[in-house]
Amino acid sequence: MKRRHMLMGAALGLSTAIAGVPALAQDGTFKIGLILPMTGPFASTGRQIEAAARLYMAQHGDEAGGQKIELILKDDAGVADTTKRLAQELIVRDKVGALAGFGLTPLAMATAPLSTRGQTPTVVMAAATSSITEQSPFIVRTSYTTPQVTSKIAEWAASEGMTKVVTVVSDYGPGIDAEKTFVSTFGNAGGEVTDTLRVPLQNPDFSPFLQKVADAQPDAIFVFVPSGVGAQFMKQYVERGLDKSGIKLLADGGITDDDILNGMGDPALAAITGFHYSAAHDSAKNDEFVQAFQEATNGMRPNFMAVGGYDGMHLIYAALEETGGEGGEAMMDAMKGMSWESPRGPVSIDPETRDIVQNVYLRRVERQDDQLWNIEFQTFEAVKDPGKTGS
Amino acid sequence: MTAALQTIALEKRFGGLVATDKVSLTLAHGARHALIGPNGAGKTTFVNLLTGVLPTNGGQILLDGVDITRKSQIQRARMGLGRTFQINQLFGAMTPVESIGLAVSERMGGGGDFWRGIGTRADIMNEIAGLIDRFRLTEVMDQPTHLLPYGKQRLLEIALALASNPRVLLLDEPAAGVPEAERAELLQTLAELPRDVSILLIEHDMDLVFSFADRITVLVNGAHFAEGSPQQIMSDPSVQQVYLGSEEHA
Amino acid sequence: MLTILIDGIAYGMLLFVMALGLAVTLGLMNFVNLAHGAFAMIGGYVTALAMNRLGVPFLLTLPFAFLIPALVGLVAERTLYVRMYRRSHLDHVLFSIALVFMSIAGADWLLGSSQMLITLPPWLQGRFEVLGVGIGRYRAFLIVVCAALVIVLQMVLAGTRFGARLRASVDDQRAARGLGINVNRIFALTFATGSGLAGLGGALGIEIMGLDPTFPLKILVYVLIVVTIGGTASLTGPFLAALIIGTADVAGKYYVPELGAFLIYLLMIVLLILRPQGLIAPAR
Amino acid sequence: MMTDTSLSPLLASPRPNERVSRDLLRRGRWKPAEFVFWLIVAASFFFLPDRHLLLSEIAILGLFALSLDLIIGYAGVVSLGHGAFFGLGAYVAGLTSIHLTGEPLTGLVLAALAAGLLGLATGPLLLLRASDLTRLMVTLGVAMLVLEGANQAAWLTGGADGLTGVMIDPLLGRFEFDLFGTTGYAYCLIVTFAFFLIARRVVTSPYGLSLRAIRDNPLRARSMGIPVGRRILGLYAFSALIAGAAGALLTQTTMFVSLDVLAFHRSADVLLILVLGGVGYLYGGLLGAIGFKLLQDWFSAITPQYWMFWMGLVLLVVVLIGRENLNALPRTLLARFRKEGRT
Repeated sequence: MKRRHMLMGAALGLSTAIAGVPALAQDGTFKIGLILPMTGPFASTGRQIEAAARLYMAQHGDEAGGQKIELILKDDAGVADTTKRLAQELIVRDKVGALAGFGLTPLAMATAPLSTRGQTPTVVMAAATSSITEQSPFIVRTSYTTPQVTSKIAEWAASEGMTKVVTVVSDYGPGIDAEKTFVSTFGNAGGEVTDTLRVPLQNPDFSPFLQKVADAQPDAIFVFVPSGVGAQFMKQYVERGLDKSGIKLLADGGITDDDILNGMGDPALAAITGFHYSAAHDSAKNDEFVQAFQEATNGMRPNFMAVGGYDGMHLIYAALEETGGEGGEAMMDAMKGMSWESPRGPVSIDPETRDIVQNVYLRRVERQDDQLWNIEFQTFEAVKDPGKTGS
Repeated sequence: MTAALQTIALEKRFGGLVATDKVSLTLAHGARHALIGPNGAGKTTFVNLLTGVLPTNGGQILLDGVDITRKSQIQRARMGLGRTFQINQLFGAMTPVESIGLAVSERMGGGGDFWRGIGTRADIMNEIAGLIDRFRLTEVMDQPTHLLPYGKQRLLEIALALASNPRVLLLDEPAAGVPEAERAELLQTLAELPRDVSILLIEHDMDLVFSFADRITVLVNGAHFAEGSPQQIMSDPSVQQVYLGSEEHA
Repeated sequence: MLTILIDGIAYGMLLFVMALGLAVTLGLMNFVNLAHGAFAMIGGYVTALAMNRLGVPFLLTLPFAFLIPALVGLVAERTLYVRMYRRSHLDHVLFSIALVFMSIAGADWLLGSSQMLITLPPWLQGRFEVLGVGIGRYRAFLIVVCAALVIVLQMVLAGTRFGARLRASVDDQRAARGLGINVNRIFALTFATGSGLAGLGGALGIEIMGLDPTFPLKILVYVLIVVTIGGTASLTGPFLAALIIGTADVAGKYYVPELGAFLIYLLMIVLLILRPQGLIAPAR
Repeated sequence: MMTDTSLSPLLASPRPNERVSRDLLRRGRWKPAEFVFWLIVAASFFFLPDRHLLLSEIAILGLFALSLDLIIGYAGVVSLGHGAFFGLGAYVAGLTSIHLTGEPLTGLVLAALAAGLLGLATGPLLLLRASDLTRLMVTLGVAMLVLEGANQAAWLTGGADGLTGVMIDPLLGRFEFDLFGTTGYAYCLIVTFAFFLIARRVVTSPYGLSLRAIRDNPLRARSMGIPVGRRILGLYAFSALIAGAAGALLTQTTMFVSLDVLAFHRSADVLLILVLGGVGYLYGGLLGAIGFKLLQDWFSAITPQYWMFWMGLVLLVVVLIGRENLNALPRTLLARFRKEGRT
């Protein structure tokens, strides 16, 4: 008897709760659930984004569109089912108005169905696989996509007269994305990729792959490895004397991650990278951002993750200002087509794909004031994600 | 008529050391046969060869006429060769009921049943109750084995061997270490073992050997030394010299 | 071809130096110390910090990369590990994983979660050619240093009183105690040395494997593989195992990249099926 | 002539076999604490409606740890590769929903069977005469091979991006998997409880008794004719089957599979959790999962960056004090309380 009552009570409670989804908090606070890998191998991603998000709030106050902003930080340690559970809890328990973060592709992929079901705007601040934004109409991205950057590197390489390139990528989603993009773009531009090498993700030693490159003697290699192991790669590249053998090192900018670039030393000077952000980007907006970031974090240099987090917060703030927090769909509509001046340069949100449209820069590492910086020397303006525009 | 257990020129070497030197031994059906010999005579090695703990280097072992020389320990046990151990090999954390229940279940084909609880098959329960009774374990049946008095543990050791319903039973020094107070109970139980089980007793204790066995084989330096009825062995001067003589020093 | 071999040997040597302490702990006290990598991490950070913040030359930092983890190991052994020896293996696992957790979070808190990088002195950068075979200077340096270590260790084990006592204790702890050997002290010293060696390995490995707070977990599997394949009965076993794993890993990635990460696990399983007790099994 | 009194209790009872039977059944009988445990678990469903997602995760992890307990606690075989079965189950459940049917129970059964088969196939590796360490590493190796396999077979598994498009139909055609995780939690609870019951029956069956015997004294077990290898293998496959079911639960409640399900940390975590909860009494995995996850949730809410430190500290203290002492703590306290009450 008692049990039946309990069941009834629970059922009643549930149905009322379900009816309230997605219940935005009524008391005028807008909660943002920030899910990041704060521990584990990708912890540095989490640190950069968290610091940037907090910096944005410190600079712009905790109010937007008449709502008080509250940031709830969760650690998923880079494990997809944890991300999904945290996102779900944030939606149903904390009634967040937006989700943000997502350090790795599978983490965003796992969460996508929830964004749709909960009609919760979801800002991807780091993960870079092209297809993420196709998983849910409520996903928007402020980082970059691998094809976006890689295609421009390939175009540039072809324009510089390189004809023979070997690709070396980490054997995971973004790496394979990069490989495919490079092979097709470079091929279309008349070049030839003679070998495609895939390095296991759990690989502490690149030497066998570099030996293959040395044997193949291409004009250049194109490299995509997760930020963090890039340093090892370049050191071993130089150790093997590949820099002096005339084989150019082209890479996605993750390899000369601003966060650790200074520690890489001279080997980093060998790299020519394409990317959407450099801490050395020459603009007043960026100078201010870098300075404030370093002050807030005890000298940590902001990298592309940080700028993704910073712009992600800006996007949420701006959408709130525009809609006053009327709900997920309204916010998404507001975000589409939005454009603003970011520390990385002018950016906008593609209204079709909800992906970021931004400049891609080619950079060289240079030593200035006894520090290493990624110095931009060529700009491709307003690049869309070619993964979706089909170009 | 075939013998219950027979070895033909059984041999075992450890490196250069010959531990079992072409031993041929015949255990008749229903026999109460004792295997004796001074320390280091190779009695334990011999038992280990019979039961398959050690592989042989030569010779044959026949169980009821069937060659089991290459069979595994488990196969031999299933074919009806039971044994007790010189040093108790019991399940310390289990109770006598559980230990015996396990052995009986295995024999009666219920050991691999995973879908029913223990203690639900009446035929098995009757069998267990009979063994508990026969081995005088009733009052300690539900206590963990490692807490039992040594004499009871020794009884359980034999009960476990008998629970598998062997045709041939090897008793490896069953009375070793049993305190005087519990000895009578043990000897009585041994005397009451079913007659249709053929028994090979490996023993040091001459009182037990002469009261129990109807035939005795003497093993010296791994080789068959003498064999005969208790009277013959007792009166054999060479046996007295190598075996009983050395026993006095011990 | 030879270049690949030399790369593999250098990698294997590095693994050996890191794994040695674990092998000894396991062989001597039958203790499964999964926190071994934490000591390697300490060594790595000692070198990285000394170079980057204090400007100490690379070579000079190495003694400290040995001494500091050794000291930490000694303290940890006397205060914590010593309470665990009589426990079950599963308790060892729980205990040492707890230490790994704490060391990871601790390193993260103290030093941040980013990769820690060092710049080698110029004479260790680049490579030289011998008979047409290109050899990385640093790899040659690794081989020389590690080989020297192996020789010294072998000499200590075979030729000194301490070595004899250590071997006696590994063989039969109870007998060794009976002979009046202070096994506890031997163990404390050995543990400290093992931790120190791990630290040295961590310092030497920054250039090859990188260094960040998750380092203890990253190398754990590799080190365990070396110890398991090699067995704990001797120095030779893990040494051979490390060389085999090192060269197989490097050569495998070069010749059969599609097998990539499969190779060392396959190799490990096959070797363990063939020799479940390790390459050099305990004489028993 | 032996009219010893020791015979009388048995002879006095009209049916001596009844006492034997009662005695044997005693171990399988439910104890009050067990009822309390499951009542609390059931109550969690009704009283913690907003924690159903976390609770589902705990139930899945608990079931996974339970499966590991079967082989470590009952067969005495340590494993650092149980994640292989969990992961296989997760992928099979995911693929079933994409290519075959979204009906959850079908996926659950197929996943469990697939994992059980893998257990049967890889189990013989564990029967080598080998040390615990060798077994740990062989199982780890198998798990890593499965992980690499899944990574390489990106056309089937989605590789490192994860398997998307998993859609699960309403349970029994009626209960939709809702955003609150309520259906999911009920589903996880029922499946976990059902497997617990089966596992409990197995360990209290003659089969389970023979496994206890094998662990206690393998020499004697062999001499009794118990087929040691086959018994261990059977339990290993059963354990793998349960792990596969746990994996399927994860897929079906999260509707996503990624390589994480096969990762090393999955196998290591579950071992840690089981050891924390204690091996060999079936509840260790469940209690460990509850304790570990709640602590983790609590610590990481306080400090998302450094929760591992506090977690490690708690584990360290637990292991230093000794689990036995901790388990005995309530009893000691109770005893002291009673004593004081009496005086």
